Amino acid sequence: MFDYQFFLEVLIGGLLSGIMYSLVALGFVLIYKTSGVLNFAQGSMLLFAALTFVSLVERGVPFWGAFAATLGVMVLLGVAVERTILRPLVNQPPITLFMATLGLSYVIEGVAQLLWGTQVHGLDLGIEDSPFEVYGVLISQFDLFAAAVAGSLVAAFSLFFRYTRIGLAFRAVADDQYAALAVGLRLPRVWAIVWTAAGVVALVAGLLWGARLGVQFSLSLVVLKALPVLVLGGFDSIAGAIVGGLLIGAIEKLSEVYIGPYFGGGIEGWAAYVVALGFLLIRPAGLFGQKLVERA
Amino acid sequence: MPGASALRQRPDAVLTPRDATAALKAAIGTGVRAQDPSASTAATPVLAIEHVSLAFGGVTALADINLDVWPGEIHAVIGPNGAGKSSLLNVVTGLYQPDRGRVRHGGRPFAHVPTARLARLGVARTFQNLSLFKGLTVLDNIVMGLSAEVRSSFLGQIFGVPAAAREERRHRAAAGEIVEFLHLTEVADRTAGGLPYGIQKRVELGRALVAKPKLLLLDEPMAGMTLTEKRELTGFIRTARDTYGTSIVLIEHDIGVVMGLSDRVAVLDYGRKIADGTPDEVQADQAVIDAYLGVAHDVDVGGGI
Amino acid sequence: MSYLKHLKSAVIASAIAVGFALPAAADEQYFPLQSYRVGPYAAGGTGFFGGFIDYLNLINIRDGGVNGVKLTWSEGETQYEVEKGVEVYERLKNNPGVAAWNPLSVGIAYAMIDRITQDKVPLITVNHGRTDSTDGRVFPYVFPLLLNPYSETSGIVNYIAGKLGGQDKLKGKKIVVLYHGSPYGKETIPIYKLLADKYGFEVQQIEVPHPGNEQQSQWLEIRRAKPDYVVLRGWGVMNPVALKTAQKVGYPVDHIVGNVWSNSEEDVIPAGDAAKGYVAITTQASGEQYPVVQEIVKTVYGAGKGNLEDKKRIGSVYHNLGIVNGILNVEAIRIAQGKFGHRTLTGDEVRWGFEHLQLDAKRVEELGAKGLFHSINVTWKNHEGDGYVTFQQWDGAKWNVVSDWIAPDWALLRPIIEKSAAAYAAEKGIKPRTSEEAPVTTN
Amino acid sequence: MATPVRNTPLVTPERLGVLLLLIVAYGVIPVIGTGYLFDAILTPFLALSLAAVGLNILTGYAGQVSLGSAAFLAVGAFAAFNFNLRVPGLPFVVSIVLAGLTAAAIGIVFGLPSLRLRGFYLAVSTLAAQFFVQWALTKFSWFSNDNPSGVIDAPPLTLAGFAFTGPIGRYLFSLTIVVVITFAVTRLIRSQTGRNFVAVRDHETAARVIGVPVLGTKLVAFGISSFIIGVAGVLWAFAYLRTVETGGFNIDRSFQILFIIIIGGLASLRGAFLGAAFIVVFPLILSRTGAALFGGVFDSGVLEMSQRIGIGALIILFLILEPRGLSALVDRVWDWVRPRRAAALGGATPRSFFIRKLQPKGRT
Repeated sequence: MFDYQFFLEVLIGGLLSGIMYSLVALGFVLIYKTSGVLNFAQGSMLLFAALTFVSLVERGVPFWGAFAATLGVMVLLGVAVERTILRPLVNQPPITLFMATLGLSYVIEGVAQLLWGTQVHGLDLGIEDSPFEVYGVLISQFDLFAAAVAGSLVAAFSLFFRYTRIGLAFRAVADDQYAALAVGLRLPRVWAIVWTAAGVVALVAGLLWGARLGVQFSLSLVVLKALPVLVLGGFDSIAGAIVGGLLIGAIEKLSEVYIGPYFGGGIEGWAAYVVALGFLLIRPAGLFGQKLVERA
Repeated sequence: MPGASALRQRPDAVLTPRDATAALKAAIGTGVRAQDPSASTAATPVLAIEHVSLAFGGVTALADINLDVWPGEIHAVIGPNGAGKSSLLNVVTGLYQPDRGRVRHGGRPFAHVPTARLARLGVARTFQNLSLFKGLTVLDNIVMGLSAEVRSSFLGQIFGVPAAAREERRHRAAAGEIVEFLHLTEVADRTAGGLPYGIQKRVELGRALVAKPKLLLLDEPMAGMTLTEKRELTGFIRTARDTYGTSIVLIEHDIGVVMGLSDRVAVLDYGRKIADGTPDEVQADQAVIDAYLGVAHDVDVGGGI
Repeated sequence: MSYLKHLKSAVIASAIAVGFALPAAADEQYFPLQSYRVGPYAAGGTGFFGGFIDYLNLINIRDGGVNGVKLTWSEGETQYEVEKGVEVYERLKNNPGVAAWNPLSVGIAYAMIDRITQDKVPLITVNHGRTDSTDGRVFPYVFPLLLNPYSETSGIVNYIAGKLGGQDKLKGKKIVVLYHGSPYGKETIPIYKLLADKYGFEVQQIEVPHPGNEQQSQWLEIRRAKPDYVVLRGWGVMNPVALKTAQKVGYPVDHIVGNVWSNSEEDVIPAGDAAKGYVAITTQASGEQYPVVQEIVKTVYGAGKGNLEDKKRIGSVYHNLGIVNGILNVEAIRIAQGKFGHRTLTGDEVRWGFEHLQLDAKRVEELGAKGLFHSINVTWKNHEGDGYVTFQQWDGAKWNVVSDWIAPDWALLRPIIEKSAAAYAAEKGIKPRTSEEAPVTTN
Repeated sequence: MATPVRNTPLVTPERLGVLLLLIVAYGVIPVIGTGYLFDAILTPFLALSLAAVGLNILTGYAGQVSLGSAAFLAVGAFAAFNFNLRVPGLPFVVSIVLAGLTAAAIGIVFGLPSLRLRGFYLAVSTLAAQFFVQWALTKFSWFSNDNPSGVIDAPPLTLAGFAFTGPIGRYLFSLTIVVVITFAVTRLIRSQTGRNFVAVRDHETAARVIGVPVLGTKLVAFGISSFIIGVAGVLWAFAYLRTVETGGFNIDRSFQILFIIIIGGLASLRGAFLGAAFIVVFPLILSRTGAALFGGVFDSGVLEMSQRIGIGALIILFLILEPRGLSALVDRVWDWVRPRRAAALGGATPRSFFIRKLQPKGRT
C-alpha cells in the first residue's frame, strides 16, 4: 500500500529544503550573470558573514545592530573584491577568475578564523523549530520561515533589478558586456554592487543555514548543494535558481527515500547531479533556456 | 570519389526552370575552365540550393532561396548586413537546418546537411570571424584541413606505427605545398593565434584549400584587410580556382573585389534573392540598385582588381 | 606600528629560540605533534592537542619530567590533510628521542602505518583508527587505545539494554543507526547486525551522505520507522544537523545515543536547545572537577603556559581526551623506563611500554584521573586495552555522566578482529607474532 | 624537400634540458637525497605531476574542464589493488595498465555530458563522478576487500621483476612511470589526435566542418586523461601514502589538481610539473619561514591561518601577474635571458572558455 501521507511529507520536506538550496544558488547567479564567473568563494562568504554576525551577537551587540554591522562588512568585502581582484583580472578568461575566487576563499576563511577563532557557535534566530501537523503531515515552522525569507529576498531582488537604475545597468551588463560598455556603463561599479548583493545573499543564507548547522567551518560546504541547482536551473537565471532549487530538493529527498534503499542508501550526494544531467540530456536548453548549453 | 555516383544520378531536368541562366553558366564554365578535364561534368552543379527557407523565431532569414554553383565557378553572394548571407552558408554546411527546401552537394540531396561528413563531400569553408585553431602552428592548422582523411588511431600515432607515420608525412607534405603556395613559409612554425589578422585569414584559406575541395565557401575573407592584403588574397583565390578547379562561393562586402573576381553574383535582400547573374547584369539590375547599390558611389572599388 | 614591534620581538625571539634549541639537553623524550589548528576540524584539534600539551607541561613543571627525563614536543600543522600529515611525519621523525605519534586523524594515521612499522615507533590512534590494528600480533606498532569501533558498538547496545532494563529486554525492540557516509561510518554495520541477531532486536541502518548538512529524508524515514532508539554515528556538522532535524520531525532527543565522534561540545552547541537531553558515549568524562585537570589549571595555566586560548574549553570533551591521551603516553614511557632505565627510550622501547600499559583503578586514582577514565589493560595481543565506556547527557550547558562504566562484549568481537587482521597479514605477507618476546617482523 | 616541415635538429636546447633533468633525476638525486626528500616531497610531487599531465590533456589541450579528477585517482588506486589481489600471478605493471583502463572506461562514461555541455556546466557535471565514485567505493566493501575500516594497502611495487622498496625505490618506481607516460604524451600532443584536441578546444564548429570527429575526440580526451590520472592514483596510493581510504580522494584533491595545471600553465606539460612543484613545495617554504620568523611571537594557529591567507593572496596575485601560468613565466625569463627565441610549440592561448572575453588593447 503506497503511503501517500508519507510521500507528501517527503515531498514537502524536499521542497522546503530546496528553497534553502535556492538561496545559496542565488548568490552564484548574481555574480555569474554579470561576470560569467562561478564564484567559488560564495561558501566562504556565507561562513564569514554568519561568523561575523554570531561573534558580534556573542559579544553583546543586539541582533539588528549586529545585522547592520555585518551588512556593512559584506559591502566592504564586495567593494574590496572588485578593487583587488576583478579589476586587475578584468579581461581574463572565466577559468582564471574562477581560480582567483578559489584563492579568495582561502583568504576569507583565513581571515574569518583569525578574527573570530575556530570555535563552533550555535545560532538562535528566535524561531521556534517545533513541527506542526496539517492533516497528519508534519511541517517545520523554521523551514516555512526560511522559505518566506528566501521568497521575499528573491522578490526584493527582482523588484530592485526591474525598477532601479542600478538594476537596469545590471541587466544590461548581464545581456551584453560590450554593449554595456559602449553606452558608457561603468562595469566596475556594477560589479561592486553585484558582489555586495551576493554578500547580502550570503549573509541571509549564512544566518538561515547557520541556525540549522551551527556556525562553523562546514557551513561553507553548503555550496555543494547549490551546484546541481545551478546546472538544472541555469547559472544565469534567478527564476531558474528558485525552480531548480525546489526541483532538486524534492527529487533529492524522494530519490533517497524511494530509490536509495535499492542501493543501500546515501545516494543523495550524487543523485541530484545525475538527475540534473539526465534532464539536460533530454532538454538541452535547460529549465529556462540558459546559454552555453549545447554549442555556443 | 564518394560523390561520383551521386553526380551521375543528378537529372538535368532540374535545370529547366531557369534555362536562360543555364546557358550563361555553361558559357562561364567552359570559358574559364576550357582546359579542365572535368569540364564534362559541368552539366551538374557542385552545389544546388533548392527552395531553402529559414526563420529564427518568426524573423525570416532566408525565403525560398535557389542557387546553383557550377564547377570551377566563382559565385559571389552579396547583400546588406542581415540579408541572410551567412545563414545561407550555415545551411549549406549543416550548421543550420532549413525549415524548408534542400541542399544538394554534388547532386546528393540533404534536408539537413551532415556537418561531420562535409569534408568527405569535398566541401570546405572559412568563417566570417577568425576560426583558426589559435593554439596550433600555421603548418599544423593547415594539416588539420586534412582531418577527414585521417585513418590512424591515437595509439598508432603515439607508438608511431608505419602507417600512421606515413600518413602524417603525407599530410605534412601536402600542407607544406599550401604553405608555399600562400607564401606562409616564414610563419609556418609560428603559433597562429599571435599572427596579424591578414595572415590569419590567409592561413584559414590554406586550411580550407589543403584538402583540394570541390567546393569552397568563403565568408567575408577580406573583411578588415588592408588594400594590399586584399589584392594578395584575391590573387590567391583566383589561382586556387585555376589550379585546383575548385568552385567557390564568396560572401564579400567589398563590391570592387566581388565584381572583379566573380563569374556570377547573387544578391540577397531581407532573405530573398533579388538577382543572380554576371557582374555586369547585376550591376545593371534596377532592383539591386534600389536595394543595395543605390549608394554605389561610396563603394570601395578595391583597387581595380 | 605594533606590527613592527611584533616583527622586532619576533626576530629576537626566534634568534633566542634557535640559539637555545641547538644544544640538545641530556635526557629528553620527544613528541612530534601532527596538530590541526586551522581548517574544518580546527575546533577538535585545538582541544585535543591543547589537552595533550597541557598534560606534558604538567609533568615537566610538576615532576621535572618522567623520572627526570624531560618531555619535549613540536607541532606541525596538518589542517587534517593527509599529505601535510605525511610531510610533518617525514620532517619530524628524525628528531632524537621520538616517543610516539598521535595524529588524531584517520587518514593521516592510515598513511603512517607502513612508515611507523618500518621506523619502529608506536602510532597511537586513541578512539579511532583501523579496527583490526587491535590485533597486536599483526600490527605491533599501532595502538587504537581505549576504544575501537567494535567495542564502542557493543558498549552502546549494552547501554541501551541497561536503559531498557536488561539485555533480555532488547528482544523485539527497534534501533536505527544513522551513520556517516564514509568508511568510518560504515565500519560498524556488520557489528550492529551481529548484535541484533544475538539479542533479537531489529536494526535499521540509514546512511547520511557526507557532509551531512541535509538530513530531512533520513529523519522522515526514522519517524516512519518509529524506533525505540536512534544511534548517531556522526562526524562533524552531521551531528548538530541530526539533532536539529530530529527535533523537526518530533523525535525525542533523549532517545538518541551518540557515538564517540558525536560526543563533544562542538557537536551539540550548534544544535542549541535541540540537543538538550542528548546522550553520547565517551571513554573519558568531561568537566574540570578531576584532580588532574585541577592541577593543570593551577600549575600550567597558573604559570601562564596553558595551551588553550579560550579558558572556557578546559575540561571539554576534546581537551579531556587530550589529557587522557597524555596520561596514556606518559605512563607508557614510565612503564618502559621501569624495564629499560630512566633515559631517553627508543620507539621500540616505548612500544614495549604501551604493550604493558596496564593502569588499574588504583593507579588511575593515583594519577588524579579517577572518574575521568576507567582503566586500561593493553597487552601485546590486545592493543585497545579493554576500555570501559560511560555515557554523558548534555543539559544545554555541559555534559553530565549518566551511567556507570560499561564493559563491551570483547569476547564476541575479538574473533572478527582477528579475521580481518589475518586478511591484512596475508595481503602484506606478514607473519603474525606468536609470543610477546617474538621478534617484531616488518616486511 | 623545400617545404617548411619542422626540421628540428636532433639536439635542441629543450631536449638537452630534458636529458639533463633525467640524468639528475636518475643519477644524482638518488645519491644525495634524504628520506624526507623522497617520501615527503618527490614522490607526492611525481604523483601529482602525473595527475596534472592527465588533467592537462583534458582541460588544457581539449578544453574540457573537469572537477572530478580525484574520482579517477581513486578508481585507479582501487582498481590496481583489486587486479593485483584477485588475479594471482598478474605482473604489477599489468595491474597498473588495467587500472588505467578501468579509470579510462569510467572517465568516458562521465565524459558523456561533454557532448552537450561546456564551460562551468560541464565542470559542475563532472562533480557527479566525484561524488558517485566516492560513494560507490565506500558503499561496496568488495572494492576494499571487505576491510572493516574500508582501507586498502599497497602491494609490493615491482616492474619487470625488479622490486622497488624503500624511499629511493618508491621514488624511482614513480619516476619511471611518470617519465614513460610523459614521453608518450609528448608524442600524443604532436600527433593528429593532439591537434584534434586543440582544434576542438579552439573552435569546435570549424573543427566539425573540417571533419574532425568532435564527439569522438572529446571522449578520447576523457579516456586518455582518466587513464593517466588513474595511473597517478596508483602512485599516490601505493608509492606515496601506502594505506588509503576513499576519504582521501575528495573534492579538495580535485581542486588541487585543477589548480596545479592553472598555476603551471594550461596546455603545457612543463606547466604540469612546475605547478605540482609549486603546490608541494611552496606551502612548506611559507610555513617553515613563518615558523622560523614568528614562531616565538604568535601561536601556531595564528601562524597557520596567516599562511592560509598568504597562500590565497599569492594565488590571486599570481593570477593577476601571470595568468598564463608558471610555464609562461619561465618562457618570459628565458626570452629575457636569450632574446628572439622562436615561439613555443603547442597551444599557448586556449580559446572560448579560456580566452579573454573583451579583447584587450595589449598583447594577447
